[in-house]
Amino acid sequence: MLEMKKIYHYYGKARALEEINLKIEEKALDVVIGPNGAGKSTLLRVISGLEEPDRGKIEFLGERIDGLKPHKITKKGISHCPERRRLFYDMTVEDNLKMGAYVQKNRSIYNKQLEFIFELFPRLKERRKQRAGTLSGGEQQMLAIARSLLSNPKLLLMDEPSLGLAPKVKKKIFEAIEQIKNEGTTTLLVEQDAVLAMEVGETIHLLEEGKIEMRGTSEELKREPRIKKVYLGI
Amino acid sequence: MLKNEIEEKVKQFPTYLKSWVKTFLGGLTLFCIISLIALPFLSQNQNFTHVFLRQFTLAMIFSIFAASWDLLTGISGQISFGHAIFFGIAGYICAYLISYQNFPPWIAIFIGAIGAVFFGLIIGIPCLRLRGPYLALGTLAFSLVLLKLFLMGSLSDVLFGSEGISDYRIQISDNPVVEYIIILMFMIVSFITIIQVSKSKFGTILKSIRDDEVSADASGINTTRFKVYAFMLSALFAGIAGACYATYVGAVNPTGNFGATISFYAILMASLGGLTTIRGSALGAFFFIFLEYSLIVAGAEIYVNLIFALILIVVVRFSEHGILKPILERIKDLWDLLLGR
Amino acid sequence: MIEDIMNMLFNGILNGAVLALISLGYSLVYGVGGIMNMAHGAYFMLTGYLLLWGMRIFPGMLFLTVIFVIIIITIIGGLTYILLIKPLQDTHVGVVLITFGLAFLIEQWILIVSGTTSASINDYVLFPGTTEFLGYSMFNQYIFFIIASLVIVSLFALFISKSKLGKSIRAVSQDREAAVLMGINANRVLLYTVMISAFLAAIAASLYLPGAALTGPGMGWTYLTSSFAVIILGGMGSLVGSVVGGYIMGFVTSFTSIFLPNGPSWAHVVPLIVILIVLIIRPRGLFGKKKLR
Amino acid sequence: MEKNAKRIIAIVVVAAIIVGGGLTAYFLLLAPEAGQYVWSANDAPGAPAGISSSQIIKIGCAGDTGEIQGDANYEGAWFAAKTINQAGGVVVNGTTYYVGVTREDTDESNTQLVTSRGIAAAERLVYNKKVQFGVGGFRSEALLAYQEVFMDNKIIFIDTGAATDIFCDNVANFYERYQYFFRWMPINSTSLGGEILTTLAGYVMALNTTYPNHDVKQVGILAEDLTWTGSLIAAIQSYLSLFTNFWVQLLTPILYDISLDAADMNTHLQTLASQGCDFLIPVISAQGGILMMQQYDQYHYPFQIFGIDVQSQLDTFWGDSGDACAYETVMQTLHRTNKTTKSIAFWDAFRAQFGHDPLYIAIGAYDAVNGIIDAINATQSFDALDIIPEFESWTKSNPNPGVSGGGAWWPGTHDLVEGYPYGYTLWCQWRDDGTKVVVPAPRWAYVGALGYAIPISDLYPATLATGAYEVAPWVNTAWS
Repeated sequence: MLEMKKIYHYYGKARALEEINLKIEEKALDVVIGPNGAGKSTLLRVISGLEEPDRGKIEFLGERIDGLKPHKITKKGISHCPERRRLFYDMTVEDNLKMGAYVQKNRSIYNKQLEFIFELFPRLKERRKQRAGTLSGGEQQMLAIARSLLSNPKLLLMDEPSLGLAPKVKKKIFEAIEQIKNEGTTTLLVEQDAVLAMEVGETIHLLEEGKIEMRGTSEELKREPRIKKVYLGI
Repeated sequence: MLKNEIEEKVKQFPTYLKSWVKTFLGGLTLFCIISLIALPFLSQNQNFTHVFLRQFTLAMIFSIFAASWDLLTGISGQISFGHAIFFGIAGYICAYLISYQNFPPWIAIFIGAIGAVFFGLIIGIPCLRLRGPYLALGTLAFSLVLLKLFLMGSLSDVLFGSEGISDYRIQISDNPVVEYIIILMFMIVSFITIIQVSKSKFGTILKSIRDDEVSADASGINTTRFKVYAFMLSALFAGIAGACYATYVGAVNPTGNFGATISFYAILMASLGGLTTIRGSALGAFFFIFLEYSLIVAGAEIYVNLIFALILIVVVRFSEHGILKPILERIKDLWDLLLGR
Repeated sequence: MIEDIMNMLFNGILNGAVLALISLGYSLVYGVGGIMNMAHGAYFMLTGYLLLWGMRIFPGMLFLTVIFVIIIITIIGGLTYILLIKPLQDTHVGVVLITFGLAFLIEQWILIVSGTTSASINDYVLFPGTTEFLGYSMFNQYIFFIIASLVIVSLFALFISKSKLGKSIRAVSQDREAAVLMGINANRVLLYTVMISAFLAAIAASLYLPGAALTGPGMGWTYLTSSFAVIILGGMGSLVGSVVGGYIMGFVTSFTSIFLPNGPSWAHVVPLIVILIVLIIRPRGLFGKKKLR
Repeated sequence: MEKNAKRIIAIVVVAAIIVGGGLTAYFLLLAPEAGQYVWSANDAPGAPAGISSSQIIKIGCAGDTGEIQGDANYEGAWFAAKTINQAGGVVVNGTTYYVGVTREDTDESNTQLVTSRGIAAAERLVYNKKVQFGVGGFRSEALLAYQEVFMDNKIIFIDTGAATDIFCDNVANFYERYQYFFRWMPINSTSLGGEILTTLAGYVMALNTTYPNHDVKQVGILAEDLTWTGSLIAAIQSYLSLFTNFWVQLLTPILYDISLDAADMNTHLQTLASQGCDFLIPVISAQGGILMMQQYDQYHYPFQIFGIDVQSQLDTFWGDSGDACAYETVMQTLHRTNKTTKSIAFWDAFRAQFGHDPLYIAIGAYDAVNGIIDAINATQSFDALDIIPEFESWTKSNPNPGVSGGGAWWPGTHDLVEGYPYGYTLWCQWRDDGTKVVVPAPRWAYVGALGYAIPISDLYPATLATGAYEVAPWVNTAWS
């Protein structure tokens, strides 16, 4: 579905991504793990067009998308749920959801999607009229995910959905992610919490210092001693 | 320890100078300085010495002023829209001392600049709470308050009113060549100081504050104190320029010395030349003054500002770094070609 | 005394109404794009001159002229964004300089065409005559302007909170990157906001200036600095703030003018001093929510 | 090979540029006499073609090109030169000379004044164009700076537009340096204040008999808060204090910030109206006047306007203000009336030449150039030190009246002598048909010894008036 070929990206002179090759199959749930500052977020930003790669090619459904403006990429069906939620805090929950469906002109798909989301996060339905800024951290994260689902994306990019949440809430979020995946949305998840990530992920990519160092199914990676030591703390 | 360091530096200075002159930029700068020094002795023609040369003097005064703005905004990142505060206050102090207290111009200029530093301190401290556009508007508001207070007829006993101070004694010398040389010395000293400051450790700290204040703060730099220093240092040079301008004109008045136009002159000249380059300020000032001069000579005086506005738009639109860098690059290309490199 | 109070209230509202309309657009553009459009005052001034010229060329068609002029100014606003602001968006100083250049250009062009002499567009007063209230007489055009300003501000509030474009404007102003990720074309939204702000300035000018007079091409700067002051007071980017700030400024000016000794000459200094105090005590202004950038 | 060719071409081109630039610089700037302005018949309107530079009396106009004040100054000087040249020029020591005028842009009408531009303009006039006389000036602070260039070079400069007292104080205090300065226009601020009040007192006296049911008494002042208005208001106040509680009463003067807008003007006029103002004295040179008249016209305030409004002196003000200036009475140097025997002829000729009325600065410049030529004629010399004594001999007993009636200086200050028949202004009132008439100027003054006010001689003879003073209909209603 999505294919990155030899992507390089620099911030000024500092290299953020180096020779990234990545392929995501339809209906898969891929996870990228890695330490802080490894370039995980940059990877997602490059895909969604917030950063233009300095070299390389990105194809989505057989079409080149690198160099396109981010709002065009969103229209093509890639939805990016950004790090630290980035909600429209002064708007109501409902308006936030409406913004999420900005590119979705079809009313019935919107309603169907809304229904699914309220099923997924019943809490949001109760707080529809509330300002997004007044929600709790977990609710905000739910809203962020819901918002990016409303455009009915073919590919969902999620950046650290568990950041700053209590373990209980984290778990809930990850359950939701699994459910989304089961509904058939292809997902690329970036996560620092390797333990949780490996539970849900099918294919795991390890990103270190801008390079993909290792990749495999979660079972394969769990057997790697380095992963065990550094990321799983066993 | 410090003494040794200085001694070391002094000892190294000739070698440093030699190698600096050999670099392209050094050679060019030296060439410009020598040409500027030689210029007034080229002709006795009154039209040259009393009209043309005076435009050079004016351009040099504005160079210092624009460079001081560049030091505050380009190097330290504290955007100021009210730089005329320092320019005007130094001019007023200077004119007042000469006209009412019979001070010699030299000392008056010096005290005027010190007065500007003092103003830099009292304006710098409250403005430190402000950042970016807020600081810009805050300084603008400050300069407008000063302008209006000085304009006020009801305060004219204290602040001299809309007509300001005028006196034929407010001048460095009645010989334009002498005046030129003195202002040139001021300019050279100011530019060397500003450029050295921006290259020094102090300058690096200022730049780090500009680029990321939070992390500068985190790495143990007292950002507040350095920002005040930047304000004061910039005010010093703006003050020198303002006091020189007062002597150049021979009078001070609110609109002419505190007006928003004056603040914008600094911004325009420095950004035309190229932000953060310091040297660019001089280029911008000369470019501006001589563009105006040649348009007036060509008889297009009512179009001066219109044409200038167009040039400003074109330069800002198409050249991010002003005109200094592209011009230097072209000259360097040409130089390399001439040397056959 | 009652007349003085009426005088203060009426002129405070009048002043506030015009400041609110101008600053609203100015603040909107700042909030959405972080752009300080120095040409904003020039739009206001240009509207006046276009009206004057339009009226001289087509004396019979005042209403059409007004609409036509407002459209032209809106288009000029759009062109400002496309040609000048958009390519420089990333540099704060660059945008300030280039829009300053534009304002300067417009001012100089008008200066060459018509000189500094003041002119009046008195002939286009929709509602001549005065109305008396509590012994205080008010010019009908000003009453109309105040009402129109209130209506426009409310319509604008409705537009920004209910319409899809309004919502996307709010989204971009709150978090540009997130808005882009929703598929909103931020540049187009910005284009619209600059056009809306020019439109508001043009409306303010075409309703207020017939009762005022064109006091020379430099008048744009006065309104620009006033709206600077207003948005500092109200909080940069806050729409409520710019309306409330506009009225506060209006009242402070008229209060100073009437009740303080030497008031008239301090009338435009006191608001500036208020601004400085606000800046120092509460830099983000009365309604500013955003952290300082 | 190709690289070398390029290099050679570059060397040649650079050498050519350096040599060319050097030569251009030499011939334009550096060579003796280079870049000097060459005076020709083009600068001397009405002079025969082909006259040489040495035959031209060189007069420099300092003013703001493109603005009414600067253009008026040039128009006046140019028109004077044309008249003199067409009459055959002036013969000095057997040689015929013609009058040449040139101008430089001082940018002084610009609200955002840049003082150095005025200086540069004066320097170009003095060093590049080598003028022998300077004429002009409008904004006091600009002129204060650039007059020094003329004084430095001992060139006579005649002020035609700046009213502040400081210029003539300089002449009195530092005569050696400032003896080259003369003021032909306008009357200084202090004297203007006296003229305003005494005439106003005359009208108040007359109107109180016309309107027995209304006590015409309250006088308000609306002025720009600037230095020149300061001394004027001080003068008005010093006179008014004599009349206080007698039959003229002063309201608190309103001194406004020059950056005012409509709401501010509305505030001020409403304040005056609520205080029961009967006569308003505006002291305005800038855009405040148009705002004032526009609101006066809309609100029909129950007071008469009687004072200084510079923009209202021009005939174009009727159209500019949208016909709103009816019944405003303003001080004006000249109108189409027999102020001197030359006045009407000048007025008509000027209007025929330029299509609009002359501004006071134009009249000043016209008279100044004529005065310079008269002095040259009388002394048969171009030397400033010969001409100054001739100028100084033009006193009250020996005036040299131009079209405006001036031509006499106070000894010691070089200021225009004030009062009939020397320097005095006319009072002109706008009618509601867009015409402007000269109204009579009866004057009254309070005599302390008598304890009451008596009529004193009129500001000018009633024969100069071309119409009667009118009270606006709405004021008439209010007062009846």
